[in-house]
Formats: sequence, C-alpha cells, structure tokens
Amino acid sequence: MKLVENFDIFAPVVVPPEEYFSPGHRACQGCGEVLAVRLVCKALGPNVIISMATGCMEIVSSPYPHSAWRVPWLHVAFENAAAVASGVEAALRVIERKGKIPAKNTHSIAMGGDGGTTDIGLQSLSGMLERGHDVVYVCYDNEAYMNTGVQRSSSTPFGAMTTTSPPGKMSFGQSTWKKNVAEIAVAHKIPYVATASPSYPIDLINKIKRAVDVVGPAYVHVLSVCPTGWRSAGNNSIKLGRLAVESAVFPLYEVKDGKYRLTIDPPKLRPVSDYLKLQGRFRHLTPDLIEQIQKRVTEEYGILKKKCEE
Amino acid sequence: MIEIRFHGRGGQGAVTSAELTALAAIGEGKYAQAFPSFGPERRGAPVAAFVRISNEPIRTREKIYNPDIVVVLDPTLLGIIDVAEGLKSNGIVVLNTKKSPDEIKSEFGIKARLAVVDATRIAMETMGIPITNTTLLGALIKSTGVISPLSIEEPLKERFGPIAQKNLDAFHRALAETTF
Amino acid sequence: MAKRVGIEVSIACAEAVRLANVDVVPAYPITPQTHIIEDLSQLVAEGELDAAFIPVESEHSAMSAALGAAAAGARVFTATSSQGLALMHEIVMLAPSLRLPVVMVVANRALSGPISIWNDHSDIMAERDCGWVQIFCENGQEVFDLTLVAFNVVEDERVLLPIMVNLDGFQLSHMIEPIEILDQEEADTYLRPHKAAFRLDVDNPTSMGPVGLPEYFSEAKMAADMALKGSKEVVEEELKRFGETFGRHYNVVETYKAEGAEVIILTMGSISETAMSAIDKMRTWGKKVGLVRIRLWRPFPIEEFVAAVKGAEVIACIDRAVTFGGTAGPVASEVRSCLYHLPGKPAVINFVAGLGGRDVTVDDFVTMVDRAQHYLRKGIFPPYELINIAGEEEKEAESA
Amino acid sequence: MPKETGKTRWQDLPIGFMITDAGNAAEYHTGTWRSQQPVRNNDRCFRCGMCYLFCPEGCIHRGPDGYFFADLRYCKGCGICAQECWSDTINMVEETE
Repeated sequence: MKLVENFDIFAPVVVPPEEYFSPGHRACQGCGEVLAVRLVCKALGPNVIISMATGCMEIVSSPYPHSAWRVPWLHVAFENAAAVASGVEAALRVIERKGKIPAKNTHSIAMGGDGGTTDIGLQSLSGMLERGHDVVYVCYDNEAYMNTGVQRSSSTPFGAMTTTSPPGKMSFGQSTWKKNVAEIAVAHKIPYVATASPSYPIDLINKIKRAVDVVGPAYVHVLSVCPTGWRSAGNNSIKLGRLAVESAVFPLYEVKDGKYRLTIDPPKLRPVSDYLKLQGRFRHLTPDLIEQIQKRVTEEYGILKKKCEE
Repeated sequence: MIEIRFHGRGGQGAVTSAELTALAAIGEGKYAQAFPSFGPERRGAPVAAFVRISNEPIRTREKIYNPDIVVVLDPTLLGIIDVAEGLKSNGIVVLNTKKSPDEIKSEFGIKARLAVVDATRIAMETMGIPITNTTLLGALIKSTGVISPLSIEEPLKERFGPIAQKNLDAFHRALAETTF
Repeated sequence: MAKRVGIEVSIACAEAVRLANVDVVPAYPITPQTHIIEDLSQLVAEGELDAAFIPVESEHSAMSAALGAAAAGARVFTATSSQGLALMHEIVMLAPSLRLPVVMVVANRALSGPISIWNDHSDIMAERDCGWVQIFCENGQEVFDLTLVAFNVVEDERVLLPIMVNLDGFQLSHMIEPIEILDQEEADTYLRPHKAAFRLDVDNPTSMGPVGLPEYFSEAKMAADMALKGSKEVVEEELKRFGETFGRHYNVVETYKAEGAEVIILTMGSISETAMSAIDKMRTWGKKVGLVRIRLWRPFPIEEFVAAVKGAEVIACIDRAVTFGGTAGPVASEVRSCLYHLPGKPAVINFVAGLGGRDVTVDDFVTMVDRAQHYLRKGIFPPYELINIAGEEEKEAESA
Repeated sequence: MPKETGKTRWQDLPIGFMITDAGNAAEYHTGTWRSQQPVRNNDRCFRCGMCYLFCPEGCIHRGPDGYFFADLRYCKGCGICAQECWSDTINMVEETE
C-alpha cells in the first residue's frame, strides 16, 4: 500500500479547496514543480503578493496575455526575486502604516527555481534573509537549469547527467555534490527553514503555513521532480519524490528557531539505487559511483538525525 | 572672487575648515563654494580643500589653480609640498608654526607674504587636542578679513555642538595671536 | 519659509527626497553617491522621514527592491553611481517596461577601468537607451529643485516612467554652496500627494512582468517609447509650474548668449557654468560665442535643440564619455543626427573632455572654441577628439 | 506567407504590459497536448481524492456525486492520477484519432 504522510483518506477535506494557480498553464506533462506551485498557492491563500524569479514556472505561467496566477504576481528578473520581495514587504509595511492602502497584513512571498536561488540569486536571497524581511522564500528545486535545456546548477546532484555535465570518457556526469541551501538559510539564524516535497502534500502545506506564520524570513526548499530533465516517466513524478525521501536522498525536515525536526521519518531507509534507477540522468552510473552516493547519503542523513536529536 | 586653498593631513580638519569658511560667507549673504580634493587619501596623508567666496554668483567649477590665500594646518607639510604653488603674486600663506615669518622664509624659500600662528599650542591649551582647523580659521580671518569673525560662530556651533565653545576659544586666541 | 543655506549638494538632494515624503529607499553605498543615502538613512533613523530604508546587498538588489516597492504602491527613491549603475543595468531596463515611477539620482562617475571614482558621464551614457526620463543638473539649486520636480513628472498618469536625475559626482555632489531650501508647506504647494496609479492588490490581482512573445513584444516596446516621448510635454509643464510657484525657471534646453552666436558650446551638467565664464571672457575679445545646454537628455528635445542652435556656424559639442571606435560621442551623435536633414545646419565638432575627474577649465573651453573654428576654416571634420591628452600636444598646438 | 504583425494594437496594451485578468490562463486549453486520457471505473473508487491532490494541472474536480473527474479541456494526460490511484480506478487510454 502506498503511504501518504499523516494518512487521511479524504485528502480534499484537509486541503484548502481553492485553487490560486489556474489550469491552462504550459508546464510539461507530469511536471512535479508546477504541482508544488499549485499546492504552495493553496497553502498561501489569497492574501499574498508573489515575486517570482525567471525560470520554468515564470515562463509557463505568464505568456502574455495569459496568466495562471489568481493572486498578485510580479516577475522582474532571474536573480532578484528575494530583493523584489524585500521591496514589496517594506513597501506594504510603510504604506499600510501611512494609511495609503488598507491594512490587510498581506504577506510578501518570493519564489525561484534552483538556478535563481542557489546560483545566481544566492546573494539577493542571503541579503533578504540577513536583513530580516518578513518574506517567505520558496525554492522549487528541480536540480538543473531546465528552462534553458537542462544545464547543471549547483543544486544538481553528484553523478547526474545534464547538458553541461555530460558523462564521457573523462567524466561521469556532475562531479560535485549538491549545494545545501537549506543549511545556508539555517546559518542566517532565521526563524523558519524547511525542506518539502509535493509528494507529501500535507507536510508541504503545513510547512508553508508555518513559514507564513513566523515573523521574519522563512525559507522552504521544495524538491520538484522534472520528468524532462531527469529523464523519468511523467507519471512517476510523485513516486520519485517519495523515493527521494524514503532513501534519504532528500530528507524532509524543518528548523524552527534553530531546532531541527524530521517531519517525515521513514522507519527503514530504502537504498538510493531504488531512486536513481528510475531516472535516465543516472543511467550511466557504475555500481562504484552508486556506492559513493549511498555512502554520502547515509553519512549526511546521520548528521541530520543527530541534529534532530539535539 | 577670493580663492582659498587649505592644506592639511587627512583627519586634521582641512575639509571642515573649508566648509566652515564657506558656510560663514554664505551666512553673510555672499556666494561661496567649498569642496575637498576628492582624492583617495586616508587619515594622515596630505590633503587639500578649496573655497571660493564672491559677492556675485560663482559661475565656475574649475579646480583652484591660483589661490589668493593658502592655509596650512600642519607645519610638517612645508618640507613635503610646495604650499605656495600657484599662489597669486599678492597672495598670502597662513601657517601653523612656532617659527617666525623670517625663519620660515629663509628655511623653505617661500617668497609670499606670511601670517603665522602657533595653532598647535593654542589647540592643546584650549581643547587639549592638536586639531588646528578652527584655530587656523582665526588666523585666516585675522590676516585676510575674508569673512567677519562673527559670522563663523553660527556654523561652528552647528558643526561642533557641545565642544563648540572650546573651538571658539581657540579661534579667538588665534585672532589675537596671529602675526603677519 | 524657504531658507538660503550653505549646504552640501548631496544633503540638499536628500532634503528634497524628505520633502517628497518617500515610502521606501533601497540603497547601496558607492562613491560619490554616499552622502545622499547616508543622510536619508539618518533622516529615517531620526524619525524625520517615515520610510523604510533598505540597506540592500548590491545595486542590483537596490533597483529590484525599488521595483518591488513601487509595484506594491510605494513612492520610491534610490541613488547610485558608476559601477553601481552598471550592475543595476539589467533591472534598469525593466523599470520603464513595468511603468514604475522610481526616482533615482545618479551622481555621475566614470565607469572602470581603470577604476576611477571621479566624474564623467560614461555611467549614464551606458544607460542612455533604457527608456528612463533623464535630466542633468548644473548646480546645487537645480539638484534640489529637479529632485522635487522629478516626483511630479514620473507620477503623472501620462508618464508613469522612472527618472534619473543626474548630477556630477564630487563636482556637484560634494560641493557646499548656497541653496534655497523649501519648507514642507511650500514644497506641498507644488508636490502632488502620492497615489500609485496601479499596484499589486490582493483585492484586484494582476500579473506584472509576463512573458512577451514575438506577437506582442514590438507593440510593448512601441508603447514604452511613446510614453517616453510623451513625457516631454509633462516635463515642460512641471518645470513651468515650478517656475511659477517658486520663481526659479527651467527649460528642457537652456541657452546663454546663444542668440546670433557663430560658435555654440554644447554642454550637459555642471561644466556649463564654467563654460559661461569662458563665454564671458571670449565675448570681451569680440568672439561671437554662446552656450546651449541640454537639461532634458531623454526624451531628447529635438525641436528645442534645433531652435537653440539655429544660425550658428559651428557647434563645439562636448561629450564626457567615449564611444570607442564610434562616429561621435553619445551627445554629438544625437546632435549630428537631429541636424542631418536641416538645410544650413551648423557643423558639429565633437570634443571628449573631462574624463574620470579631469578638470574642464575656462581655458579648455577657449581652446575648444578655437579648434572648432580652425577645423571649420580648414574644412576638416574629425568624428571626435579627446582633448587635453598627454601625447597629443602637437595636434593641439595646430589650432592655437 | 501572411505578413507578420502584432496581435494587439500598441494603444490597446494595458499599462506596463500587465495582465489584469488574473487566472485567465484557463482560457488556454492544454487538453490538446494529450496523447492518452484517464478513464475511470468509479466502481472501484473510494473517493480518497489522491488524483485531485496530485494533479499538476489542478484540473481534477469532485462532482456532486462525490466522485472525481478530470476536466479534459486541461488534462495533459501525464498519468499521475492513474499511477497514484490507490484502487486502480483510473486507466490511461490512448487517444483515438
């Protein structure tokens, strides 16, 4: 039997029924990222202004004259969603205080992909977190520059094949380990950091709500399965997200006021190969490399578990 | 139009001197400009600052090449830079030094008119610190009359707040003790 | 009551921003813009300006936060210089496209390299074609006045574009001079109260900054260009109203003894005052020299410019930036282009002067006028010439 | 080939190229992307709503009878609903010509 976390048979009962992200968007068939956007928007509700980085989600949601966004939404550029959201937040605070607009306690939200967050946008993200803006930043991490045709990012996992980390006689694919931006966010000592996955929708929705509830910056890093870039079957997107958690490749946890907690704690970890083998981007990996990955994942998970026990 | 160049070391208040002079002139209803030498110099390095004063609107933003007056806040600069460079033929150098005008003239070969004051001693005795900028303003006004001694008080009070009085004391002593 | 005070131009600029009661100031420090934003941050710290000062981590984020804040409905001000403006460039392009009326002061400074903190116009010329309204100030009074005017211009519903108010770094920004500072009551007789023409509103959700497919992109650009062209009328209206209110009159193009002049010196920014002194000097020698000064650089005031130079034999056009390997500096290429089809047009001799803090003196203007006339006599028309260059003395002596 | 011009007069574009009709992406029907469609056998369905929850299009709705259905105007045929269904209610069937 397949398990959704906090098993509740009538999911629609516990999930806000309103959709703030409309169908008719142009995401790929089976896109895990757009599902994450849809669920995050459900959790956020209508009282938000979203500043979004350039990327897949921006492109598929806003080809003029069509927009999928039923909440106020602003796209400026690639690397600056956090800075734009800083401006929105500061403005709302001041103009509400000055009575220029009705006081509604509207929340400023920033969204970006892994490129816009972990690479080119890391500086503006760090600036926003450090300055303490009351902004929720959601990173949709599909582990490469999918929008431009699957080029590696600092969030691409070790061993993965992308168009700029191709395996070859001298290469086994991505030669670096995935940058852990959730931990970088934690190092800013902000009130709330979490990892999440649309494969665990209730967990995701709860985390977004907690992120909105804290005063000050919050960062939620969402693993977003990309069938196009990962070379996986479109109908496996939920399953892959689940396997990433069950193999501890992408553990789901939150850090509230510095306190770590695993929100999904699989009783027994599956081997990483269960996760890797469903994806074409890892097809070239030798058993030796898979072993390296397994070792690293086990090690990292051990460190995380320890933090959760503290 | 009167053009003044101030020489000091970064941190000694040459720029402040220039500013206070211009503010005092503007307070008198005149036109004035004050500007620093815009360099990357830091604390300790020789720096310059400039002032223009005129009864008419000032319509130039050139640097000052031929000053009417040069004010030197720090006597140790004399051996390092030509403080009288470009000075107009009837110009005057206002100098912080313990020496007499004749000693300075023979030692450094300065031909221009000189006004001297032992500003460091005055500053030490009145303020307890060797910051000579307001003291030199006294010497400047005494020897050139470029602005009235009264018009310096307001900008000085605004700039120095609680320590304005000590600065004013130093300023007045320089008014009395400057020789030229 | 307006007060004539001795004040640093940067502080006077900040005072104008305070009088405009801005809501958000995202800023990153860069020489020579620093005194403006330091003072604004102090005004916020003292509670004299009810605004959010966002000490962003880069100019790129300064402009990004500015657009976010403006989109949310705030009155926004920022300031920068040189490398900061260059780093902002990507986002500078987006502000007119989003039609967000941000006011930005640029304390003009050379772009590296080599690195230079000193004044020229290479920073702003790199932003020439971004779709912003751009004006140049001659002195501190104008910086104060035009900073106020800027808010009224850009928030006019016919404009809704961002504006750059240019002032020469150090030469103006760090100058202490007498400036008449308005009080709040006076400023309020001129300044319109701020109300965002549109904003991100949860009760009326809109999407700003969508993708422009080829079927729409050209029309979007056409709309932005028409808005910028249309802003000239509003600039003129606002300058007129400012003049009527406070008695200080400004035009999009200014002239000085240009009527009947054979040689026109063409300038932008603070060297214009020195040019006037040079003209006074040359007039005593019997030279028929005058000044035309462009205040409004974008949109370029074509008719006013053409009328101002009419009848002149030659224009000594001064650029403060190099168009490397081009046909003329940025100002001269505009000028030549708009004179091209006119019969009896003056010749345009282009001098590139005052780069990276190099002084432009009265004597330099005399030299440039001499050389412009020399070239005209000889029938030589070089694309552009850098002046006061060590190593070029022989050439410079030719016309003397 | 017809001459290429814009679809909207520049004078008619909203200020700042803004989209004022939020959520109007719904006018664009992505159902044409589909090569297979979800076919349900509601006899097996126990109305858990997993299909609704996991649909990336957000195009699965609950009918008045309590059963779920996909709005085929938008369904891109990714098959996630079929894959995630607990009770094998949904089968993906090739679209016919």
